[in-house]
This record gives sequence, C-alpha cells and structure tokens, in this order.
Amino acid sequence: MDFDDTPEEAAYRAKVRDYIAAHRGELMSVSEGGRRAVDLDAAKQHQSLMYDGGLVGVTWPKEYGGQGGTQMQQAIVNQEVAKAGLAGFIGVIGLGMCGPTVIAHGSDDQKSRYLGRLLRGEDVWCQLFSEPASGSDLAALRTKAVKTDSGSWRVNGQKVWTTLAHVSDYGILLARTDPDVAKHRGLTMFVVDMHAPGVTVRPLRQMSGVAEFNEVFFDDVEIPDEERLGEVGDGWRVALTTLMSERLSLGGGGTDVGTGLDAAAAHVAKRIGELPETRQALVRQEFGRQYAASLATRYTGYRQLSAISKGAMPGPEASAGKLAGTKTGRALADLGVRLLGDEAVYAITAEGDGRWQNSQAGLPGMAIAGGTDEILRNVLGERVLGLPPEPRADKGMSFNDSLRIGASE
Amino acid sequence: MDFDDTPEEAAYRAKVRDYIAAHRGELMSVSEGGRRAVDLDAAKQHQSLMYDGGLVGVTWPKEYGGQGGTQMQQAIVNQEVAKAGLAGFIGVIGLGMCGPTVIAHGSDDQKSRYLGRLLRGEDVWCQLFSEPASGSDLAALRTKAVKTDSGSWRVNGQKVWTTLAHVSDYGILLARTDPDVAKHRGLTMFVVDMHAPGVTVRPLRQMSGVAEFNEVFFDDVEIPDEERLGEVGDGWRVALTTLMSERLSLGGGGTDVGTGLDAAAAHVAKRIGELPETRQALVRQEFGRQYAASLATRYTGYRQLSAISKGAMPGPEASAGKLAGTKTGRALADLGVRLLGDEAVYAITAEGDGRWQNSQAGLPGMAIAGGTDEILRNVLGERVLGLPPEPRADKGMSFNDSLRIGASE
Amino acid sequence: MNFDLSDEQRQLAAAAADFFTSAASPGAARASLDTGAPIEPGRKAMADTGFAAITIPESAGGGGGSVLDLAVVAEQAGRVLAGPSLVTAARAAVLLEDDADRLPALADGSAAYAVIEETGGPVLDATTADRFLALRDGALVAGGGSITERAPIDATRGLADVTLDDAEVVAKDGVARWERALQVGQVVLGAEGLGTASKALELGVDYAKQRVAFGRQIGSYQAIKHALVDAFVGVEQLRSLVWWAAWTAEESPAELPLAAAAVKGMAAVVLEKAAETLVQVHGGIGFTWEHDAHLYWRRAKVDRFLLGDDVEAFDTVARLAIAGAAK
Amino acid sequence: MNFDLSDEQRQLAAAAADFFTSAASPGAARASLDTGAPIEPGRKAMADTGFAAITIPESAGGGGGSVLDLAVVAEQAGRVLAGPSLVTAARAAVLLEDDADRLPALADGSAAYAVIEETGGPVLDATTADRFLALRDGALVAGGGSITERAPIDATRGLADVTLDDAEVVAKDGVARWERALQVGQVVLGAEGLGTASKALELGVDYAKQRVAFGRQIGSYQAIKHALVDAFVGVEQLRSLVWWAAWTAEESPAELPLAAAAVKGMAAVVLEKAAETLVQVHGGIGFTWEHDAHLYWRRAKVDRFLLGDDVEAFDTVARLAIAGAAK
Repeated sequence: MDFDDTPEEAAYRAKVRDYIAAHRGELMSVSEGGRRAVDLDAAKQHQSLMYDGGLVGVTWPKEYGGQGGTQMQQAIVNQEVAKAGLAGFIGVIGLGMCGPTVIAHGSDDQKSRYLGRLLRGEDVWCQLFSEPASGSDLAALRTKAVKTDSGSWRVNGQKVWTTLAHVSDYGILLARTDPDVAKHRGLTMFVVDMHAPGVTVRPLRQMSGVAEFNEVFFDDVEIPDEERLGEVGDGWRVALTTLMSERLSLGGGGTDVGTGLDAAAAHVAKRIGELPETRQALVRQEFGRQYAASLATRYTGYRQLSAISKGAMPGPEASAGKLAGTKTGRALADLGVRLLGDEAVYAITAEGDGRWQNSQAGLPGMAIAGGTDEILRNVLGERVLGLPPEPRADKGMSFNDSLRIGASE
Repeated sequence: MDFDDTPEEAAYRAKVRDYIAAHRGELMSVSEGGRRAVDLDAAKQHQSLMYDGGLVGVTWPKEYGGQGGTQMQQAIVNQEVAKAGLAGFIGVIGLGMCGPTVIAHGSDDQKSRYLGRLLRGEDVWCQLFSEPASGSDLAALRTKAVKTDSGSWRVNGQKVWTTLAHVSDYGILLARTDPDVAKHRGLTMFVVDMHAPGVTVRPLRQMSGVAEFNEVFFDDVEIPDEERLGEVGDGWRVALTTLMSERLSLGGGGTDVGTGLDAAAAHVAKRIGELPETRQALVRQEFGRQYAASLATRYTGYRQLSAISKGAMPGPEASAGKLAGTKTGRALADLGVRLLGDEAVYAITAEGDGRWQNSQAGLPGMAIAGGTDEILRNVLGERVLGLPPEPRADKGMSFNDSLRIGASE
Repeated sequence: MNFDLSDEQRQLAAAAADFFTSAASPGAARASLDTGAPIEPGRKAMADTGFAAITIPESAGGGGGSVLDLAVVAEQAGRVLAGPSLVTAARAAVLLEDDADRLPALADGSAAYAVIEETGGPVLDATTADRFLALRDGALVAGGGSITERAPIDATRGLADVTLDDAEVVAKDGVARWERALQVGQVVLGAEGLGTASKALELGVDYAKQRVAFGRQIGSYQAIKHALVDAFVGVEQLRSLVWWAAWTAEESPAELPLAAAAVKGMAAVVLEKAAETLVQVHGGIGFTWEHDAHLYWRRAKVDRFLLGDDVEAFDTVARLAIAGAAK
Repeated sequence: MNFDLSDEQRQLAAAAADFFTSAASPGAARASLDTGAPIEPGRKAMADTGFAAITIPESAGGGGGSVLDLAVVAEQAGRVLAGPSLVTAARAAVLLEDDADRLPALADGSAAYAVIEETGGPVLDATTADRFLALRDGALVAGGGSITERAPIDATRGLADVTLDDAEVVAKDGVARWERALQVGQVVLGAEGLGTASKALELGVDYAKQRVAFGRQIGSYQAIKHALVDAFVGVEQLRSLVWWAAWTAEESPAELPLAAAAVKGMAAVVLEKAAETLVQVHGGIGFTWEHDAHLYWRRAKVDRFLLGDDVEAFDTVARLAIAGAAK
C-alpha cells in the first residue's frame, strides 16, 4: 500500500505539470472560469491550448483525436489542473458525455464533423435529457419527435437543468418517438443544433439566486434524420452510454463536496477562539465528527482511484461517496454558518465573505442533482447489496397509458 | 385551556382515590406486580378487589358487568393507579383486548360464561395473533384450523410474542380456515382453552435476558365450534375490533417511554457534576434536546386526552406519540448509560443499579413491538397525511399462492 | 383537563388566516428578497387589524388578550411568511407594559418599535422600525437608532444592524421584565415557526400526492412518506409545546422560562427539518428561485438564530431541568 | 497510488477467516454471556496461530508484520465476535517492544497480558490475563493484579476491574510509547469493529432478502433498503479509514494520532448503527436471546466506550485538525 505514483504515473505527471507551467500565463485560472459571465472566447482558447498539450480527451481513442490514455492519467490531469488552480473546460459536458456517446453511436459523418471541434473547444455541447415531469424517472420524458413527410424530425417539448445550454452549439437530445410502447422503448437520441430556429434557452435561477442551469424549449424544431444518434427506438440504450460516461468522467477520487475540508478547518481555527469554552466543546464535537467523515470519504475515493489505476471500471459504489460527501458537506456548511455568529443571518458577512451562506444554499441541490439521495440509495441497495427492487406500477404499460397514473388526483 | 379536572371529573377522581386509600393495604403495589414471577393468586385478588370498587371495566357496558363509564374516567383511574403505585392488572390483555372482542362478536353463551370471570380476575386471558412468519403482516399467519367430521376444529401451528400465555386460562386465537382465498378472507377467530391438550407454552427470552413473552404451540388442539368468535372467514374483521380496542386501552395520555423523564433528570443532576465543564456542556445539549422532546410528547398526550374527554375516539395520530416517545426514550437511555462513565460497560453498576443498561437493552424492542417504527410511519403517512399506499404484490392472490413469493430465493 | 384551544381562539385563528392569506404570501417574501419590495402585510396593516396589539390591555388601546391568543394568530402569520414579526410586537408590549405614554402609541401603530438584543447583533424588524428598545446597565431604555441594512437571507425578518441614539430610560430596573419579554418573544417565535413548518409540510404532502415517478405517486415511496411523517410528528410535537408555553405565560409563570426555551429550541429544529424536507421532496423544482420552497427554507435558516439559537435554548432547558431535579 | 491491500494481506485475511470462523462464533459469545463459558478462541489458540504476535519482531518470536497486517486479521476476528481482543496484543507489543525478556513471553503466549487504562476503570481482556501493564507517574510498569469480575454486557471483551499488585518498572519514561500503544490499539479496535459491523450488515441484508411481508421481500421496502445502504456506506467509509490509519502507524507516524482518533470515533458510530439496523431489520426475531443479532448489538454498545469513547475521540480529531490548520 502506498499513496505514491508508480514510475509511469510519475513521468506522466511531470509531463503534465511541465506543460501547465510552461503555458501558465496563457491559461485561464479557476477564478476567471468561475465568474458568472464567462468570457466564452477565452474559455475556448484555454481548452484549445490544453488540447495542444494532450490534456484534453486523455482517454479518448487516438483515431478521434484523443490520447488513448488511461483513467488514471485522466485522474492525474484532473489533480494537476486543480493544483494549478486552472479553470475547468467549457467543453466539460461534451468531453464527459456527448462526445463518448457520438463515438459509440454516431455515424462516420457525425464523428468527423463533431469530435475534433469538440475536443479543441471550437464547439460547446450540452446534454438535453431531464424534463420538468421526468427527473429521477428519466425515461418518462415527454419531449416529442415526430417524423415528417420529408423524412426529418419535428421536435416539441421542454428540457430543464441543462448546464451550458446558453453557450452551446450542439446538444444531444433524448426525445419520445413512439408513445404507444413501454416508456423505455419509445425513445430516440438526436444531435440538435442549438442555433436552429425554434430553440429557446432560458436561464433557470436556483434558490441560491445563481443561474447555473437552463430551461430549453423546442417549438417545431427540425432535425434532419442524419442527426439521429443510433436507431429509432434505441434511445434508452444510447442514453445509458452517456450516463455511464458521466460516471467515468466524475470518476470518484475523494474530492471534497462543498467548501472543502481545509477551508472548513481554517474557518474553525479562525473563529473558535471567539466562543466560550463550553461552546467550543460543542463545535469541536461536531467538527471532529465531520472531519473524520470527510477523511473517510477522501480515502474511499483513493480506494476507487487505485482500483481504476488497475483497470477497473467505476461501479455504482461511487454513489456511496456522493451520499457520504453530500452529508458531510452539508454539515460542514452548517457549522461554517453557525461559526459566523451574529453574521449568520445575513447573506454576506461584514468582511464580505458569503462562502458559508452560499454553500448552505447550494448544498441542498447536491442531494438532488445527479441522482437524488433516495435514488442513489435505491441503486446501492439493489445493485451493490443485491436487495430486491421496488415493484413497478408501470411495468409493461405503454407510455401513453402510464400518463394516466395519478391523473385522477 | 386548563389542566384541571371538570367538577364531574374531580368528583370521580375523589371517589377513585378514596377507594384506593381505603384498601391500600390489601392491594398489590407496582413493585410486587413487577417481579418476574408474579404471585398469580395475589394478582387475581388485587384485580377482584379493584373490581369491587368499580375500578375494573370502567368503560365496559353495565350489562356485562362493567361501569358504563367514559374514556376519561378510565384515564383518571389509570392516573390514580399510577400515582398510588399500584400494580397493573393481570387481566390487562383480557380487559383491553379479548373482552371487548367477546362483547362485540361472542355468542350470548360466551358472554355469560367469560366476561364476569374475566373482569373479576378469575380467568386470565391472552391474545394469540402474531406468528414467526407474520409480524407486521399479521394477515399472513399460518396457524391452521381444520373442521373435523364432528363439527369441531383442529388447530395446528405456532404463535409468538404472547404476553401472559404462561398464566392464561383462555386466549383469543386467529387461525386460517381457508388457504385458497385471499389472505384476509380465510381467517377465523376462536376462543381457545389454554389448558386444552396439545397447547404448549414456552417462555421466550429477549435480548435483555428477560422473558416477558411466550411462544405457544398448537398440536392437534380441538376447539368446539361453539367457541368460534364471529363467522367463519370473518376473523380479520373480528381482529380489527381487537386491535381497535388495544388502541383505546393504550389511549395515549403522554406517559413516558422507558425509564421516565423525572428519573432521567434526577440521574443527570446526580452525575453531571462528576464531569469536566466542557463535557457537561455536551451532556446538557443532548439532555436539553431530549427533555424538550419529552415534554412535547407529554403535552401531545394531554391534547389527545382532552379530545377523548370530549368524546373523540383515539385515532391513528396516537402512533405519532409512540414514534416520538420511543425515540426520546432511547436517547435518554443512551444518555443514562453514558453518564455511568466507567460503569457503562457492565450490566449492573457497583451500586447495584442496572436501570439504564436494562432500558438500553429493552428499548430497541419498543421500536418493534406493537407496530414497528416503519409500519407506524406507513400508517401515519397513509391514514393521517393521506399519502398513497405502497403497491401490494400479493393483491388479489390466494394465501397459498402468496406463499410462493420469495420462495425462489 | 382541557388542553385545547377555546372556540374564541379558533375563531380568532380563522380571522387571522383570512387576513394573512390575503395580505401576505411567499410571493411577497420573494419580491422583498429580489427587489427590496416592502415586507407584507407591513406595520400599518398589522396595527390596523389589531393583531399586533392583542396582548396590550384594552385600557391602552390593545386587545386585552393572552399570549396564547397571540400565538394562535402568529401561527397564521408564519404560514404565509408574513412580516414584521409578532415577536417584536409581543416583546415591546411586555417591555412597555406600564408606560402610559408609549404603550398606546405601540398599540395604535403610531410608533414602530424594534428590540435590540442584550448581546447586540442583528435586530429583528429593524428595517421597518423608527424606535428601539434596549437594556443598558440593567435599565430599560428607548430611543431612535441608526440602521445599517445588510444583504438578507430572509428579507421578511427585516434584520439590520442598529446603533442606538438618544436613549431615554423607560424603567430603571428592567432586567426581570426584559427576561420575560424575551421568553414571551421566544414563544411567539415558536408559534410563527409552527405555522411555517406546518405549511411547509402541507406543501410537501400535496406535491407528493401529485408527482409521479416510475409509475407511482412519489408519496407512496417510503423514503418520501417517512420523511414527511417525521416532519408531521415534529409539527404536532411543536404545536403541543407552543400551546403549553403560551399558556404558562399567564397561568403558570414559574414554568415560562423552561417552556419558552423548549419552544425556542424545538421550533428551530422542527422548522428546519420541515423546510429541508419540503425542498428534498420537490426534487429539482424545489430548488428553483420561482418555487416557494426556498422561501420557507430561508425563514427556517434565519429563525433558528433569532432570540438566541437552538444550542443556547437547549442548554437553558437542561440547566433548568437539572436545577429542578436537584431540589 | 496503490491504496489497496497486497496479495499477501489478502491471503492473510483468508487464513484468518478460516481460523476464526472455526474457532469462534456468536454462539460462543452467547454461551460466555449465559453460562460464563470461556471466551473463544481464547488466549492459547490466538498465540498458537501466531495471529496475536503479528506485530512482534521475528527476533522475539513474532510475525514481524505491520499494524496493517494485524488490522486485516482483526477484521476477521471481529466478524465472529472472537476474544480476547487483538487490541490487547497490539498494545502490549508496542509497550514491551524493547523488553528482551517479556516480549518473547508475550509472543509465545506464556504470559497473558492486559493493559490498565491511564484513568483506571474496566480493563479489556482482564478476565483471561495474569499480567498487567500500566502507566504510573510516567513510568511503564508491569505486574500481577487482583481482578473483580462484574456482570458483563458483552462477555467476549473479558472486562473486569483490576487492582495492580507488585509492579516492576519496564521503562522509566513510558509516556510516548504509551500514547503510541493506545493509538495502535484504537486502530486495531476499529479494525475489529469494521469486521463486526460488516458481518452485521451482511446478516441484515440476507434476512431482508428472505423475509416476506405484504407479499414482498422486506428488502424491497425503502425503509429497510435505505437503512441497510446507510450501514453499508458507513462500513465502506470505516474500511478506508482503518486501512489508512493502520498504514500511518509505520509509514506516516506524524498522522497516526489524528488517524487513530478518527478511526476510534468512526468505528463506534458505524458499528452501533450497523448493529441497531441489524436488530431493527429482523423485527421481533432480532430481539430474542436465541438470535445472534443482540450479540453484535452488545459488542457495539461496549466497544464504543473502550480506549476512550467516541466523544473524546472526535474532540481529539478536532483539536488536532484545528492545530494543523492554525499553523
């Protein structure tokens, strides 16, 4: 057991580090990338420069412009990018989800038109799956694609929680092409031009006040049949590729949820002295519990990384890390807010610090986005512990029939 | 709003108190009644004497030997019995559950033979419902009653968690008389003579080491058809009478679960000074939370009592009190154990006190007996909040068919 | 025993519900947060209806009612996130109880008071106040103040930093009254919290009956159902405690300090749980600005720190219970 | 990075599993509790297999292994509630590490040690010990002792009150070694707890797959499923912490104090949760003397207080983390 790189990993890490150091001045920092209104051109240039260094599409096959590297190399790149304080990629959704889906299911024509531009950051992509009426139950989505006489598809409906839609050039769109079969069977995947007539993007403000997501409306949007991804009716299987790629791109690794453990420790260290002795004991008790839990999450992530470095695929176990991380992240945010004392009822402290309040307002979303806590517990219970699934009331029902459930309310 | 008796209640209470005071020397105290091996004759005499004072069967109709009184009068009797430190009745199950079932569903012959002796404590009764394979799902019970050529019933099977079975003369027995119809429809209720050949009672030791319950085995036990309670196949409806009576006999009222709030406060007051200041703060924080929660449970019980005194029937809301009471009872037991310091790892302290350890070992059972926490939450969710029920996998299935579920495991 | 509201109190609750549902709403709370729109229903309407003056004697122009009467109204105010808080009204009524000049002005709304905490810090309803009450060296004082507004988490609470100017002495020995005012305030805060939690629970239950996932209404899933039940149990527990504590204010004052602390702590915990459950049950939609869920959540996150926090309240409960047991 | 057990460690775990499942069991734990039967596998078998001497250098007759090696074995011991504890073996091995006479006797099992806590109180494995180690005025001492047996909650822990007789000084300045021995002991205690919790979880999962209620296996209900998942998440979190903490003992000693405290606290919490879930999932049957569930529950209720309690451990974690951050 050790926490060191193998010689190969160390050599790769050195190469990555050197490239970043050599181009540090031209690359975008995390604070620039974190601004609400990102400079789109700068973000694209940042990704392009990283691509030139072989730091984008690390695990993608070489034939599509990738590096043909390992998951561990990708993890090393992620670590070095974080260490250097570099911004993430504007192509994050494209690289992690859309691209791999095009590689697995796209036509040769689609691959050649899209993948290179996607890697170099020339096009930004988004993923159009979730809908207002289908969150956890993704396959219940209602956006319709109807085949026209000319052979193209006409799309109507609404998507929601779409990251980056407001700056995207393309999206992968899951739509219902047959409502008369069971809900999983009537879906088809498309590549949609986000600049096409009838596509409207509206930023979606969250409870924290920030708009990280968008709603996307489709009004008679025309998609050529050549932009279909996979067969008609095969959309659910195609979507599973996307979701599996998402899990790979997240990949575990024990990163902190929320404001981060070190920031929390620094905050406690700074503030605890202001409290009476007895109150300090209460703070230490809570902080000690969360600190231990955070370490446990971190080292559980390292176990996953080690497994990945031996060639394992990240499995549903990774959900355990999200569950545990969300829980401690929330508890640390709460502790952080409480330590503000009188300032805890304002959104920003007198010193201008709103990190803990923002974290408090943002973390309930962590227990919802990317699989609610409840869904993750089902997944772990059924796929890891082997417990029997819930009975499905809509089993064997056509999508149209299933719409009647609950309609009597 | 007030916490005082009405003039009528006060007069009744005075009468009860006077009778208890006048006979205090002849009545059994709670410590005598609480011994593991109860003196059965003394317990029966205690009940008989209380009956003579009109303090047994308070709400039972006069025609069956009861007092024709109100639920509030019953609550007053309960309070005065507790205040005087008197033992409960050996006939507790008979009075609370079996008797009301005989009143509602018994023949005239059964009523005249059983009810008077039951009230006076001459016969002890038990309730034979739960089985090893049917706990929460009571209607799934397997004990069989088969009609013989002579018209009587032959019973085979096993019951479990039977309070007082080892000293009982009679029991009400729920058995399956038709396995080919849906599980709720094939049940029939009987009065069984606990001294009949083929009835075997075995004490059931709990994790605390104490045996409060019994297992009861039926091997070809013969029951005359005259001892049927209600119609053949109507046992589920009869059982619901019993369970409703149980709820009435528990009746809420805000009594503490576990060792009791005052005992907990006294224990904390005695021990807390031994701890360092910072540790005292942690104890106070936990104790304060549980103390407030216990008061809330107590006053929620008073709200229910007030409703009962106005003629309301205790509804499923009473389950909220059990849920909350069990939770704080457990937390207070845990606090009690922790305050023992070094002694907390032994079953009895050097001073000979094992209350907190016993409470710790007994309270997990509170979250299971009389409806698990999970079942109570379902009941509250569905019957009070009006949330939709779980889908039932065995809906419309015959009992025999439903036995196959899970059998493939 | 009759531990229940009277018919008059039920009528009062109904009247309060009518008023508050028409005069305030989560939508108004959102607008306050978003654009700085005035808090609804606002001081004037609260004074005009007489709800803010329930506990002021009739001789001074008030309602001559009990703390329990006020609690019943406060619950209705809490359901729609109304402001300013009846907590402020209740505290000021105690603090000015023998002040023949100031009390009528409080009752008719011509003076808009807020109360500065003994330990300083944010002042509840400061943004709508023009007079402030404070404890200075054991004396109760009143005066004007300078307000520093700050970015709110929940705008309906009208919190701001306040510096007291030109204070006059209202009562030389004000400590006992100050304590009682704080305790009555904690009870009324608990009553508002009861209303907020209770409404949050109802919204969660309603959604769980409508929303379908995997072919079933989500309220049929135990994860959702049991979370809502736990919130329900908390709300009912809190209701009992609020009624009892409000009752002690006039009928059993020796119990008020413990009862008020118990309500303060329990309300913080129950409301926070109910609001978090509301957000979680709604999934993604509950996490949007346009949905009301976060407004209940904001109220919960702020209220827990008002008039002392839950940790302090439970410490007080324990200290008093231990002192009682040691006797 | 290779944060995983080695092949040798996996083989060691398999060998330990073979031994412990044949030499100990919850049934033996029940018999100890019920009739005072000897704790299984007992000192002799633990010494004969060499498992108790893993961390003693080969030169003194031990296995020359690491704390992580011992942790891997301790997990298997914990699964079947074996006794005496490897915690005692691990602590004694550190305390006697440079004692040329006593260490070989510890290794071959000819001396049966237990460790008296600095603050006094119940001594782990005292009922099977004939020699005791203690810290007296900063010196490490060894000697015989008088044992007072007491009614156990979990008989396998061999707890008793001990008065030290005839103590000889082993090391004059024993404080640093004492601390390290305690920390190593906490790690091994956590490893045993990991095994116990992990087995409790498996028993709960197995039952949830078999037991049918209302026409469905109870493991299909979210209330049961999610409780088991939470126990599973806890077990996996604890496993990572145990491995890391054990690794620090030799590879990163500066991190050991924090890591050991984190394991101690986390093991207490995770094991208690897993054992309570085991009882609750089983319903009535889990609450009977004959079922194994309560034996896991008893271990959990006792272990949380050994080598300091969870509250003390988390306080230590916080103090060390705050000190680290303040640098």
